[in-house]
Amino acid sequence: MTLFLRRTLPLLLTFLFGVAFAAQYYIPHPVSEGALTEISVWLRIILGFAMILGIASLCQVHYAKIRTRVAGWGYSLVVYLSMLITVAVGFWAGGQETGTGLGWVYTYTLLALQGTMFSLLGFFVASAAFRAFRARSKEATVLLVAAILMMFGRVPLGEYLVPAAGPLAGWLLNVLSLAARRGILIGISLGGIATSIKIIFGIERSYLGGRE
Amino acid sequence: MPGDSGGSVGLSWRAAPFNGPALRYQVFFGEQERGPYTQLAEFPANSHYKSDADRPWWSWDRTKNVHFYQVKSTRTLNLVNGRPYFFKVALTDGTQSLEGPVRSAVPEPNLFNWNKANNLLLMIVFSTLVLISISQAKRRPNIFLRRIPGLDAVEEAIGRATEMGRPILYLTGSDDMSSLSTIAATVILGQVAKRTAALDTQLKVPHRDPIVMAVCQEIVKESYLEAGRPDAYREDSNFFITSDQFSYTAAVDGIMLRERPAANFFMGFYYAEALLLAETGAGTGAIQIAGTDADLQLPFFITTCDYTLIGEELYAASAYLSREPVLVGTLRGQDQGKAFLLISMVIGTILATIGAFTGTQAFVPVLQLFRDFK
Amino acid sequence: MRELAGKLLRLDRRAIFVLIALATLIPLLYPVGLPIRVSPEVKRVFDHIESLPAGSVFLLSLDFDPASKPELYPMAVALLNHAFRRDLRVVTMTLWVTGTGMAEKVVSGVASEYGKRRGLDYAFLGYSPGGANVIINMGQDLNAAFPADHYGERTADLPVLRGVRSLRQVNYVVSLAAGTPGVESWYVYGKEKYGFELGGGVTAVIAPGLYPFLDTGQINGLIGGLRGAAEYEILIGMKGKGMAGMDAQSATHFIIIGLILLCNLFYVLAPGTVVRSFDPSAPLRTGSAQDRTGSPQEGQR
Amino acid sequence: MATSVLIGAWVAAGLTLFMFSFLYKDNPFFRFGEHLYVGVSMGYTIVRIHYDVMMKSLYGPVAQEGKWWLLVPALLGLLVLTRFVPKVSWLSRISFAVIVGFGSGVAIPRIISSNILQQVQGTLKPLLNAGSSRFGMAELNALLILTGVLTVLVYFFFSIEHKGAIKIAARIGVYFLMVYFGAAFGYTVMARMSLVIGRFDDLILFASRDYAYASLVLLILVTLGLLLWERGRRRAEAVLRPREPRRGTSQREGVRRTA
Repeated sequence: MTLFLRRTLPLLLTFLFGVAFAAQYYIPHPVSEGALTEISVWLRIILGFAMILGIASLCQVHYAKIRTRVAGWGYSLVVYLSMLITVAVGFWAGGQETGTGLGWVYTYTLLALQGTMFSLLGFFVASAAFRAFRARSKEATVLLVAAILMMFGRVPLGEYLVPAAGPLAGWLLNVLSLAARRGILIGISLGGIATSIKIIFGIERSYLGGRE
Repeated sequence: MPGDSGGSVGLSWRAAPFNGPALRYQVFFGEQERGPYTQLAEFPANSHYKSDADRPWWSWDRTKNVHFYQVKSTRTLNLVNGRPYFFKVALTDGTQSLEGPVRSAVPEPNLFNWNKANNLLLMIVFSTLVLISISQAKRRPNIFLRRIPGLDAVEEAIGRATEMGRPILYLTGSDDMSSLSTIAATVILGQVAKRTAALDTQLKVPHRDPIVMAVCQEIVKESYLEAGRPDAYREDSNFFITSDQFSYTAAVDGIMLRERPAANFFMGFYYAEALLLAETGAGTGAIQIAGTDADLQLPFFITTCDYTLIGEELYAASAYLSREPVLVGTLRGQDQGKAFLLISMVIGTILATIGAFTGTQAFVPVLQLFRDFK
Repeated sequence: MRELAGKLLRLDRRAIFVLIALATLIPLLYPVGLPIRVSPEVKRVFDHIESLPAGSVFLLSLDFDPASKPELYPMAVALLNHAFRRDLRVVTMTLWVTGTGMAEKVVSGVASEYGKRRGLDYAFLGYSPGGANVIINMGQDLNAAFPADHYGERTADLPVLRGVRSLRQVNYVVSLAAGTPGVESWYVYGKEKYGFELGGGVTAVIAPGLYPFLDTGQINGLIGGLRGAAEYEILIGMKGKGMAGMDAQSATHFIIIGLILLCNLFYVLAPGTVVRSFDPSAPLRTGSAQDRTGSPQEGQR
Repeated sequence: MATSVLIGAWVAAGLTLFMFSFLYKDNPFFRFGEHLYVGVSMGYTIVRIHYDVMMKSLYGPVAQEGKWWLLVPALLGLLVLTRFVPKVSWLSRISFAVIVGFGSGVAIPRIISSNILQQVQGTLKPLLNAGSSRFGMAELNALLILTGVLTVLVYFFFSIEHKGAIKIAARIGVYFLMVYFGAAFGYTVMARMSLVIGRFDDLILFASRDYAYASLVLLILVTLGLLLWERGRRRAEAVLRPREPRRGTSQREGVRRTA
């Protein structure tokens, strides 16, 4: 019985859910559309509960740091405090964001931090380009030329200096690079389908861990 | 109306023998047979042919000289499934009009969308190919596989980390457990963990999704067990940071700079954080191996990592690392699928060219097999 | 020479960061206004506003949040400038609750520059929940969708809205959108039914997806990304954030291109450089240890 | 200006500068910002999950609308939590199975639709036209796209040895891939630069008189702080150095020769 619960039941569920939701795509009936919406709510609820695992893990990692007083344990305290304060403010505001403390926290800390972290990409794009774009082989040269043409053609100054740069960049993007992207996508899709099939038929089961 | 979820009615009628651009059709609708009728549409008599509809030949009669109009639910007109409605069509030249008979129709939801039959057919073909290849591979396991350079480097990277006494950082991507990329990444994690267990190297796997974390804990534990080193397994090698994209990125960047892992693995699906992670890692001098099917992020991994598994290679990687016949067979199946599509595209292009050159419609049915109908 | 080449190749990446920061900051503070070609889809929005007689009703919906501010905020400024200059009756609102504060700031800011009075020359209706449903509501009864404006005054009493009972009396609507609800919602739930003219302004990511709408005339014009904003600023003869941003874009792009070219020049000069031919075993390897710039803590190597 | 806005501007400007200091190197300001970010984002997620998922999607529908079947995902969620109890932790597999099964099932037809059918359909274009030009720009593009797709696909063949014609095709495929990677990289630069512009815009705004010169003051403070920190660190290192020579790079290059 436990063997059934431990191994057969999970595999059976995977099979049933896999087949059902593959079939769902071909069934236009409202019931089938409804099932898809319903299950996405289900996944959110499951994730909601699972988040407790995540919170526990986060707290554990930082608790261990504080307890053993490893270098920089004070920062772990920052994590704890900022998390608790945000939760407290959030519940105080009843989850509402307009004109509440939660809205303030969101606008002035989260948005600022997120925007800045995201904008670091602008700098990293430059340094990655500088390091990687070197004509060290024929392939790397092609990479380099394509990138430069693209950058040149995308800004007003480039287009002003060489009027053909804009259309050329567009052609590069819509023809040559589109072709490669299509090839990659078709390849990915076959790999994805094969993986899905293996999972549905229980051939690939490592995600279940354990072999009992 | 075939292939819909109900809430609409398709009207078709034979064209009048005296069609012309000056004549116009009017479509009327009524909730009762006696009326009142309201006009829904009016269009020139030489338009709205049934053959104009963008539908495949296998689910749609494409004969000429039949007019077609689809009545859909809108905000003002609500067609309820299972209830009869009444329609009539009139032909008018502006002064006179000729009314057709009243017809009733009941909107019904369908159980199968025949427009998508080619999709289903492809799914069956590919599934069969994969399953057959797997069973063949089980019988004859020695299939040739070309090298994937990034995978040779996996061993090297782990070896180097061991030599330097530094940890290995492994990321499983930003998607949740239902994404195929994540599943592929966790499978590769299992193989990497086996090596780290054997060499006694520290493995660090920071997570964004608690369920992926739980699954990875199982997988890593299992790998250590298989490698005969359950004692070396640490529950905290998989840990959770936060589900938020950029705070996760900031924290992982921090780990890279402070704990200086000797090797970074970026497997799975990534969004904009790809470059933030890989460029920081490149700055620390770690060996970096990426594998992703996020086509938009590939350029950034290519430029910042030592090795990158491109797209499909991510799925193939687990087969290479384990050499299990099942997985190798899958690759064989994928290759056959690719060959099939490749040949189809060559033949399809030739047919399309002949079609455009001679103006014949003869090949349209073949080409429609490879079209995506909704 | 060779030494210099080697040094440049190992350039600390923080030097690049400084260059990028300067190339962004300087044009933002002192915009040059490099020439930009105005695309027809932006021109059509401009032309339409230009063709409206003074006193026409112009509705601007700011459907974005602070995350898309860099691209859409300059558009809002340019459009408001144009509308106030043309003495249109300007009605503004937002469908994104997170964008309310920002929208209020830009509207009242530009209005005060032109000495326009709230309620008399312009209105900010604020946010109303319901997404696309708000548009349907507005089409039926504007006062029902927004009983009061953002500041709590009854919309029915606002002089600027005199004679405007629903979207039917609005002459031109522009939605500046960073997603859904946005331009598409305004088309599907508004224009199709209530027959006003509609224009759109969107982020560069969304713009390509809206070109089909432009072709079919579902929207009469489209302003795409920071570049679109800059083009609009050119049309109204204003040196704003969009143009400054485009200058910064040009500057950073050219710095990156320049660095890459320079670095490749030196790479050829540097000792031990061989242009490798194709090596199938490692076709995509691009980094090797000797090319790594120093990491912050291993800077002096 | 409201006090909360003024304080907010100072906090936002400060945190922005803290995160930017990462470009210099890892430092206490960045570490503080990073940990604060993790804490706040986790706290925010907890609040959102409580209100949007637990209350709005679960409690509300079950208690008020009587949608009892939503208790099933709640049960599956609880099963995930059995991982806290090693003895019954295998129960969590049931939930994993549902998630993974759903994901694989949903994926197949959609992948076929968008990644196979739509891509193949876009490739099947006539290479000659019936018009007078026979072979124009559109046809050339169609030919190039077809060549690119085919050769890239050949590159991805795993079970065929790359030699002879296959090798040539795969190599052309590699060139197409390189064009794609280069062009996609160059294309993205612009979008990324707008992000920098956006942040700088905010900093410039906060540097104005209205915000009491927040960014300027904070910039000076952070720079001073970094200088002090560097000095302190140098001193500490000077004490440590004789005992612990740094040898990271040379050792690394030794290993790298095998690469």
